[in-house]
Amino acid sequence: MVQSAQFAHSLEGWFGFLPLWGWAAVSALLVIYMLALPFGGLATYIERKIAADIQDRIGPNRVGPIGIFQFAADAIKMLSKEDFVPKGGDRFLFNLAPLFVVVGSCTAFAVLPLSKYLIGADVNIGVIFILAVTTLIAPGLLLGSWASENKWSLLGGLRAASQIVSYEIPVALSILPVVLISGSLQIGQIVEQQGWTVFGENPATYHFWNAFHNPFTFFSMFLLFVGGLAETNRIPFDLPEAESELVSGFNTEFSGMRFGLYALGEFCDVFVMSAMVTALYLGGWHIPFLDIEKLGFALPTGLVAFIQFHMFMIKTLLVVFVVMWLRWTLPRLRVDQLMGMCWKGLLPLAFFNVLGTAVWMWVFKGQSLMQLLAGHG
Amino acid sequence: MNHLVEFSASLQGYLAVGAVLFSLGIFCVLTRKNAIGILLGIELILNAAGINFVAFSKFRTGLIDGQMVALFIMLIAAAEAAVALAVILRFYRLKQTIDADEASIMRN
Amino acid sequence: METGFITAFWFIIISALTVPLMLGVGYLLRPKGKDTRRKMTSYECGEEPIGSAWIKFNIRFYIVAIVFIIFDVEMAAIFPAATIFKESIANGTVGLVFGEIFLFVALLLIGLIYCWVRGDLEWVKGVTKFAPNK
Amino acid sequence: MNKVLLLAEILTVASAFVVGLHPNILYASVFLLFTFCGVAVMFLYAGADFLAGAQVIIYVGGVTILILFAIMLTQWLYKIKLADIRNKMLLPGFLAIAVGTFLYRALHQMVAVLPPQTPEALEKFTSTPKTALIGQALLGGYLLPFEAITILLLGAMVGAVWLARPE
Repeated sequence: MVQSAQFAHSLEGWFGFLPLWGWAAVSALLVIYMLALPFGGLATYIERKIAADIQDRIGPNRVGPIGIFQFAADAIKMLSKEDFVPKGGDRFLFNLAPLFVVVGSCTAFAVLPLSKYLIGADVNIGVIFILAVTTLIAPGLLLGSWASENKWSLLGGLRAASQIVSYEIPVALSILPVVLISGSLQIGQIVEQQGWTVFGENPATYHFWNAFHNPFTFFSMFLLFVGGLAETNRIPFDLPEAESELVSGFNTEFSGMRFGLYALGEFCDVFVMSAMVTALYLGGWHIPFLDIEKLGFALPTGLVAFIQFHMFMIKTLLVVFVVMWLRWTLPRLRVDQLMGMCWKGLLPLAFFNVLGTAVWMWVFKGQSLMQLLAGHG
Repeated sequence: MNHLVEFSASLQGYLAVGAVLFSLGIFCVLTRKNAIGILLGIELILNAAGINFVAFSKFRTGLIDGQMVALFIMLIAAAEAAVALAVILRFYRLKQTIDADEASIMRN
Repeated sequence: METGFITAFWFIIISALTVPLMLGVGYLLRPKGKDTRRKMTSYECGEEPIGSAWIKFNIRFYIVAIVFIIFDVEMAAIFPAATIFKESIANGTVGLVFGEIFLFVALLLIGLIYCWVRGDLEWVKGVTKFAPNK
Repeated sequence: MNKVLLLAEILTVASAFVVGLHPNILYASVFLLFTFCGVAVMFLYAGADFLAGAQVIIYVGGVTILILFAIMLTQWLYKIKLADIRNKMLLPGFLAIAVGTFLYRALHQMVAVLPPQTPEALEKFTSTPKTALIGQALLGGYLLPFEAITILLLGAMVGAVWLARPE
């Protein structure tokens, strides 16, 4: 099995001239400023455009061709807004809260497998790294809402925190089947094993996408997706910022760029969750039924990285599209339904999936459905 | 500066941080009147113990056992926090305060 | 592994610096309005805020957090066992690992069922108010 | 590279001082969060990668949230009593410093007793992934403690929920 290379290693191999830690910094800069933040900005535009399409409207169309520069206009507007901290609030915590949210969601980009050669940090606790880093968001929202000294904010923040922490359990337990299957927490390895090629022989480690490994993982994927929706406060789980009840929820008092940072963090989190679904269950950078590294002739790694990156982005953006699409399809849950769904619905199901996957692995000696169908493994 | 960097990466550095955390934890437990404040101190103490276990596991034994103990400390600390905060809540409902000095029903 | 964590630190540092950077750019661009008293009050749909916003909230949030932390711990503790599950199939100790995971999950499910049956997971039912101040 | 570790240790100690000394309990708990993160980085450098992740998940994601909820629930006393009134600082301070110094000295003796590792061994220990090793240990020598912990967790959950349940 070809060892996957991290972004910094790839950059060093292609360009040289900087020490490794320098390339590490460059890769972090590239991923955050070329992927995370632009996505956060563009997502607001895309969301409005999708909303407009679904509701048969035109949507933003003034700034640039088909309104594509709307996000830049939004950014300028937010930057030039007057800054203010509510009088009775806690200024220190008020300033600290966006930091938690942004760090929590942007740092998770470090372990996203953009391509086999472009993983920012392919750490050997990759999955746990994402779970750990994204937990920072919950205290951030809670403290921010507390510091606002606003009743809407506090209620929204409490809802957000308890919702995020509750749904973290089903999310983690939906990741567990993948860990059982691949025997590793390293995301690069997890994705690598999900390859499948119809040209030539499959390596023994390949077992196609984890979503189709067995019936339990198929359900697990949906659990992860639903849990991710709740973790990122998306409809139908957007109670923390429910406009009709709480004005704007935990970010009521956040205006200007502070609000912008909150929104940015939220959209980055949506991307991270979608990327997790993609990487853990939908084969990550792999093109279905085709492994461009096993074609029989070697492509330059730059080109491979390019193709894989686009494959990964296509899949992830499709998941993001589903997230946005759901917003205009489903009604909002009530808070008791929300908690009931987590503890009485998703959690037992997630346990069931974990045990089911373990049984499948035991009975079929770790072979996936595809391997059984193909008659080898 | 180099000296300090070297010290920080040595066993002594870890022990020093652990000792400082432990002292502050004890100080916190002894001086806070607030029951939650006492819990904060206990968390500090447990973390200090965890640091020492992990540091000895790396720098002296080279075995995983230190980390295992640190993991168990972590698991028990979380369970302890859950129970302690439930007790604090109960106490709050009983007395409308969480001042630890008020918890003196058993004294007489 | 080392490179990975160095990069991860850079991610933390750069994303942490992004916040003051953006707020700083905003500071340069934005108008410096006067802080009138009325403007600085917290937003309550145009009404004057009554009382402190730090209100008493539903105790259910707290109970959910308590149940959550136990499951959180459980989830963190089950990952190492899950990691060696695949290789245990190869070396024949799979029964032990499966039994371990099963027992762990089963015991916590008992706890969950207890909370469920006793109605601790219900959001609305059985909530009684307790007055903090007589 | 070790500068990150130094930074983390400074963060840990500085925020631990805030936890110990700040009169406002909310700030103390926020800085406790920073202490936890700093300790996680220290774990990382001591080769405990899984433990670092678990530290953040359990402490930052779990314990801190729970403490914040508790503070916010009992915040009637926020302005009055949560700003802890502490008149007796001298004796506890002295005691804490004495205990800390004693522990450091005692452990320092231990440092001399146990043989140090070679730099290569340290390097090897740090770069080995620990998750699988911990898993094996949990199913090997630590099987019984692990099961005991499971039962403890069950008991803690039932007990804590019973205590917190509104009557």
